[in-house]
Amino acid sequence: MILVLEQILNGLQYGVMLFLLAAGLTLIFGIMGVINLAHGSLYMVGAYAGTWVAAETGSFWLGLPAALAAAAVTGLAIEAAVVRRLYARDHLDQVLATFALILTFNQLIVIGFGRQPVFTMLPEAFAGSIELIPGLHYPPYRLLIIAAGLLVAVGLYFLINRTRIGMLVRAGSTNREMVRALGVDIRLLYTVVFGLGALLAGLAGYMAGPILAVQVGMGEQILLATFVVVVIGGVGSIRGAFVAGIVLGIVDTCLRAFLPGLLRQVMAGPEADALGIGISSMGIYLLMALVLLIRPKGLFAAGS
Amino acid sequence: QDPLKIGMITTLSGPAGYLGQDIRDGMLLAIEMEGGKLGGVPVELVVEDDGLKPGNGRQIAEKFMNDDGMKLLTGIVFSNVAGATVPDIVDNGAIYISPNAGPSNLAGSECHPNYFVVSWQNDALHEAAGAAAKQLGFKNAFVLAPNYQAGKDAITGFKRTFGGEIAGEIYTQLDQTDFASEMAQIRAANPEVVFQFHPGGLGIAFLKQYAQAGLIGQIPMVLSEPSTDAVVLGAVGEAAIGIHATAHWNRDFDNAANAEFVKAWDEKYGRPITYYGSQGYDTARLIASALAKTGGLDDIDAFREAVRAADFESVRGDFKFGPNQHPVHDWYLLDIVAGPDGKPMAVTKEKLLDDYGDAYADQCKM
Amino acid sequence: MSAILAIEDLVKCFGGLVATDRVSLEVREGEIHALIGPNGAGKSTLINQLCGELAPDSGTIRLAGRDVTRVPTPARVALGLGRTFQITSLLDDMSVRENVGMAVQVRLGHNFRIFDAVRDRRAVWQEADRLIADSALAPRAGVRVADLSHGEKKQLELVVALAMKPRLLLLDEPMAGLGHVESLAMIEMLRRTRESAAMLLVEHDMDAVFALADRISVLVYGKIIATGTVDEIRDDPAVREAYLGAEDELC
Amino acid sequence: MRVLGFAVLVAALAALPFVTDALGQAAWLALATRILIYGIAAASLNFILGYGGMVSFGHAAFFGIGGYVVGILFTHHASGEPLFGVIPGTDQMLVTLPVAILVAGLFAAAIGALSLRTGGVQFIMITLAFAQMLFFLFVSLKAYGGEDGIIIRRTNALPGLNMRDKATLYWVVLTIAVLFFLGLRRLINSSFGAVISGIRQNERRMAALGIPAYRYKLAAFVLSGMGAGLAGALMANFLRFASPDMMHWTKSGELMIMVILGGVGTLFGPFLGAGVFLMLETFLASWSEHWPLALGLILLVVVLGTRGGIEALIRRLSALGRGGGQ
Amino acid sequence: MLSVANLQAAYGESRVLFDVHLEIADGEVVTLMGRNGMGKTTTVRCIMGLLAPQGGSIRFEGRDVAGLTPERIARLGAGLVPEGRQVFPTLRVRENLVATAANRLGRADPWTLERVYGLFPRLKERAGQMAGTLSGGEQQMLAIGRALMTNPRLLILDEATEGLAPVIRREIWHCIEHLKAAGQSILLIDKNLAVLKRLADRHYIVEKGRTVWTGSGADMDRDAERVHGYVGL
Ligand SMILES: Nc1ncnc2c1ncn2[C@@H]1O[C@H](COP(=O)(O)OP(=O)(O)OP(=O)(O)O)[C@@H](O)[C@H]1O
Ligand SMILES: Nc1ncnc2c1ncn2[C@@H]1O[C@H](COP(=O)(O)OP(=O)(O)OP(=O)(O)O)[C@@H](O)[C@H]1O
Ligand SMILES: [Mg+2]
Ligand SMILES: [Mg+2]
Repeated sequence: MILVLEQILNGLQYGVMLFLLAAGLTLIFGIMGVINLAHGSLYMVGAYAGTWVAAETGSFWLGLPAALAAAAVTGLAIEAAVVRRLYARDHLDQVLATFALILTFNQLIVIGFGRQPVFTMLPEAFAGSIELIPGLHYPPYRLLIIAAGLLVAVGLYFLINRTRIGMLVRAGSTNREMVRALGVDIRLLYTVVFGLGALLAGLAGYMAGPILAVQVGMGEQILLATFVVVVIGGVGSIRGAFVAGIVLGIVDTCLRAFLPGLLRQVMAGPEADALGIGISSMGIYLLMALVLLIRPKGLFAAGS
Repeated sequence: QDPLKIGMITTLSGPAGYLGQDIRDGMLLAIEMEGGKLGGVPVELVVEDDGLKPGNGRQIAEKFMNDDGMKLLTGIVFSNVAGATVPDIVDNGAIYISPNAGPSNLAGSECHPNYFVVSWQNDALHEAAGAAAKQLGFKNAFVLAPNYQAGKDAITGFKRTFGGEIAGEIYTQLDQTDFASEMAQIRAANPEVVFQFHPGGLGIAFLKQYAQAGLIGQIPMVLSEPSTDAVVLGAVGEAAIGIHATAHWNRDFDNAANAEFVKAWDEKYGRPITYYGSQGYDTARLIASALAKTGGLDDIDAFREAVRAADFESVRGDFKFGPNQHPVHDWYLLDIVAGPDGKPMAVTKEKLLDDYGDAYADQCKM
Repeated sequence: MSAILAIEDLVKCFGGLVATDRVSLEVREGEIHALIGPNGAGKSTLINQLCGELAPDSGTIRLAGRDVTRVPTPARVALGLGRTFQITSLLDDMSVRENVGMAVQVRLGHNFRIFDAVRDRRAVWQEADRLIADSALAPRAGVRVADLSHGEKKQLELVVALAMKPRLLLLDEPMAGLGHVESLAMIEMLRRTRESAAMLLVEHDMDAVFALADRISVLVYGKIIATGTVDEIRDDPAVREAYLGAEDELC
Repeated sequence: MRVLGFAVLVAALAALPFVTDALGQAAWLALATRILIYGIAAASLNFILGYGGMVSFGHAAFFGIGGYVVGILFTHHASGEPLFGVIPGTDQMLVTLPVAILVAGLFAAAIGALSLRTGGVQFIMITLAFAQMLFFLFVSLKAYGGEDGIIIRRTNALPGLNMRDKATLYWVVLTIAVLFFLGLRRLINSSFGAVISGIRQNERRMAALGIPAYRYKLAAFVLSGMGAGLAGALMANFLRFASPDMMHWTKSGELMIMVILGGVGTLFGPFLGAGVFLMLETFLASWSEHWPLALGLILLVVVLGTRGGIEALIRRLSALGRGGGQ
Repeated sequence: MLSVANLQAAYGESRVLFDVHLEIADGEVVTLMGRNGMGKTTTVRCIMGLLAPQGGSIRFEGRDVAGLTPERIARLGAGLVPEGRQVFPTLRVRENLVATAANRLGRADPWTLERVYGLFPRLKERAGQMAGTLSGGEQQMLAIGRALMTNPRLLILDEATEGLAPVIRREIWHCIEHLKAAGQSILLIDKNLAVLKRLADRHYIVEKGRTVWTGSGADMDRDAERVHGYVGL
């Protein structure tokens, strides 16, 4: 029982983590309509910048603003120099341009920080593990991630669905010209939103640092899963990304944890293992294929 | 006289770039220590990045051999690049000496007189870990590896020499970065020891999360070499302290060749040495030993014989080639302890396997 | 006269909104049947159900005697259904000529041929050129559709529909966006077409409706409130109130 | 004029082995072979992506299938054991290529049938998902080398030709590529091609004209998958190696990059894109270890500067040249 | 307030406008007429800054606005109801209205949600619906309401009554009458010539990208033959 509880908590945490990564992407990809493959690069920039400052100052918490600032500034620079010219273009041009950005950023990091993964520190207060209820040990840092994810979710939901900024960004994604003709400086708005998306990517990168490896190319590893979350949730829906992240996190975790065991009850051990492993390792893709076959636009498609 | 060109195809980009970089730097170091020569022959190491793409590796090999007339190639880090590249090299009559990748197909039925491996055969890495767990007296183990061939081979290799009971066996996803679920399962199974094989960044993530789950002091872990190179230890930090590691080389090996190597590396690069660096260095020293005998590559047959003799002082101590021209060498048990600065470092504890070859030598008919 | 289109008790709801509420209607062979009604009455929704883009919740649609209620659009087209879109929907990257040609090509068949050359299908292009020559778009044949003005696109919508040689044409506001002269030309064109096709005409331009229609049905909030001849409808007080408005100088 | 240009291009390509031989740059021949093969794969992808508007992010799956068909048939040929106990292995190119095309087509039919129920971004992701599943499948196929791949000891044989000779192999690939592009041109200009292009522009309109889009899209998807399978089979013959790497999502991405770089929805664009991409990769990598930086910046300049890829750039430049000449 | 002189414009290679003139004084209602494809919408696009003119001048409120961005021009007080509605399909009706709402010129009795709903009760009923699923006429109402909510100095209506039922159309004419009475300047493009003649102070007719006729409604009657040639009245 404790194990089930713990696994669900794990799934929740993993899901929130995925959401944290997907949040910025939804904003840029889902709402602004820009396929930004370089989102992973912003995530990497945040992780490296924050980690570096944390190492220099010896404080996890000083690394945080550095990560946010570095990612946001990089995001603003990318927007001004590259992405701004691509809003009106085909998605495919965006794919090529942001792919080029990935190559560029990865190599810049190599030049700046070397090829070796770097050491990240954990905030003192959140190191180790605590006993939540008797028998249930849990790393408090993961609780911190859950909290951060929930905070971001609420904030973004409010921003996009309840404020004029959100409305204008959504309006702009379908008809930029018209928004401008009604007197709104959409370019400024988009720059700001892009910066915000970048900042969230930086936050995710820095938060992920102590759990994962901070290394060149870390962004691309996570990019696919992030896109999966965005698409399952329904492109353009913050709520969808949140729900999809959590569902994916829990399903994935529980599949891995319990499927082979369950299968072993109905078939021979090795076969059950092989099948269980097979299914769970294709887990997120299977889930996505299933969701899309039943709901071709994802769980919370915009406009329905 | 123009220097002899040696072609190096290696992986420098992407997350695994540091592997190729260290191999290259190890080789360059050996060349520099001899004043731009190997075995008295002036050499030039021509390095190109394969980007971890088999097709690119093949392309580079083609250029090295046909356009630049190179007859000696080396450097490939990954097995799949080797698979696409090595057969073509050896068919062309050139010699390939691997400083890292040692896939089983090339060790067994596809072995070739022109193909040498300096590092190890892939499976041996994990057989050493199994031997270590047995040596340490653990009776039951929980094993984890990614769900792909190398992962399955790792677990098979571990089991082959461990011989104890398996408390649990989990195959993780190939690109999985979050292992919380596995931590919970390990805790629930409460084994005597954990063996896991996750290359590169995944291994770093696994170790960090193992520590954060509070398992590091509770359940010991035995690891094979790729999971505990100096870069991984540096990235994981304190969380790695207390782990049992296995290796065919470690910084503290007490032999003259190694002392010289370590000193030179520290002076030149100042960053931690990985065993990839030592393999690069050994490869260069092996080439040097052969060149010293033949004076060049004009007589390929003589050169091949000279390489096969492995007449050099390896930084890992004993070294000779088995029948499939893969190494026969010793494996050691290491402890990860806190260094003087509090950061983890690997200390050699004892020899595990003596003159150990690999399981594929029988299948090789040369 | 037999009915080419017979609708019975058609219902379509969007959430709580009943967009078509038990609509029954008949379009006879060779007839122009106009459907008028206030904005949001459900006219386009009805058209979309007739052509198969929306599935009705209940009721039946019979086309040329066959029940097509659950049949996909292309199959209905095969039975002789053609339509125009209220908000133009054309092949934007192709020229006017290619748009018309595509309609002819699809009608003539052989669309799975992968090794012929469309450009050499003489029958297709002869017919397309003839259709364009008969329309106001003759001087614009080579222009990309994306470069057409709004009104020109509306004209093209009709030419494309005619190229399909339909037996029943569903027209969703064909006059909207046309200038005065062009409207007159289109009325003329529709008059000529009635020889070959029956029409269900949705239109807010009353001049056009009164000039063309044989019969008129009035749809208000999803319900048909009246069906009759032009004169009957023009004088129906309920229709005046719901749709035409008081006769005053401003119109 | 166009025919003449094409003939000149083919003649120049046919003469390439002599040129590289004379210059002592044999590796260029290998590069040219790879460009031709990737050109076929990219042009196949472009058929659905550029002409049909279906952005498949899983096309490497079919490329990989093509490669594995050659690899698996060769393995069974070498070991003498029939596949599934019934299908004998073979090393005859006249057999392996058609089989590779067929099998890739079957996979494309299955994947397409499911994927085409969605559209837009969802289609991108679902094709990716299926390709990834195949990737994982092949990674865990121990019998065929798993992650390490299959080594194909010898290039497939063609009666009367010495396929070990690199120039011969190049000519074979060139011949197939020329036939492929001629066929593709016919396909694009066919009735079917016109319908596909119409569906890209406006599916709703095509439905109103009487076209059941799904069937046509599926047919196009299958044709495109077959083209990729052909390319994969050739690649396996050229590399004498097939591995899951061939169907990884980054390979799908690379094919897409080639298409976009060259020019989406143009006949030769993808071929140009493959050429430029591979040449940049090869020459930059031999120039500096930091080549990805240079490649990234060059791609960036191209995409921001050309609007429509290299093909569009060339067309504009030649128009300019002609204008200036008058 | 608006004066366009010798305006020239092109889409890519193809010239569309050659010589368009247009003057609108404060509080005036002016129409732009012409057959389909003659350049009316293109003129509007140039005025709004959505298309860069190739020559000529556009002065709005005494400033040269040729080359300014659309948002700058809109902020100077131009409000557009575009041809073909162009509502924001993924926004709700209410959001469409408030997203770009503003009262930059500090109107004393600005247009508010309530006033727009008062004008088009249908919109109030559908307030929570995605604009993309509105009926054609409802979308048209929404586009007008959206432009009004920016409280413009000059309201530009490009075929704003297209697809509206006669009752509604009449209401809009009444509304324009009211606006005119309240001193609102309006540029009208529409095909209901009879109404336009009554409503507007002045008319311009464009033919193949040139202003070919200018005058009042009375002039129109006087010059009936020529006008008929241009617009078929
Ligand atoms: N997908 C949908 N979801 C919710 N409501 C819808 C949807 N589609 C249409 N409606 C509503 O159904 C009603 C009927 O719409 P329809 O487009 O059929 O009207 P119409 O009679 O064609 O009007 P118009 O003359 O203005 O074009 C409208 O109130 C519209 O808002
Ligand atoms: N985006 C475009 N690209 C190229 N040409 C265009 C474009 N839009 C319009 N045109 C052309 O410019 C000319 C003028 O078009 P415009 O839209 O200004 O006409 P209009 O007078 O508004 O006509 P309508 O009454 O049909 O709306 C037309 O010939 C049209 O084909
Ligand atoms: Mg309608
Ligand atoms: Mg217009």
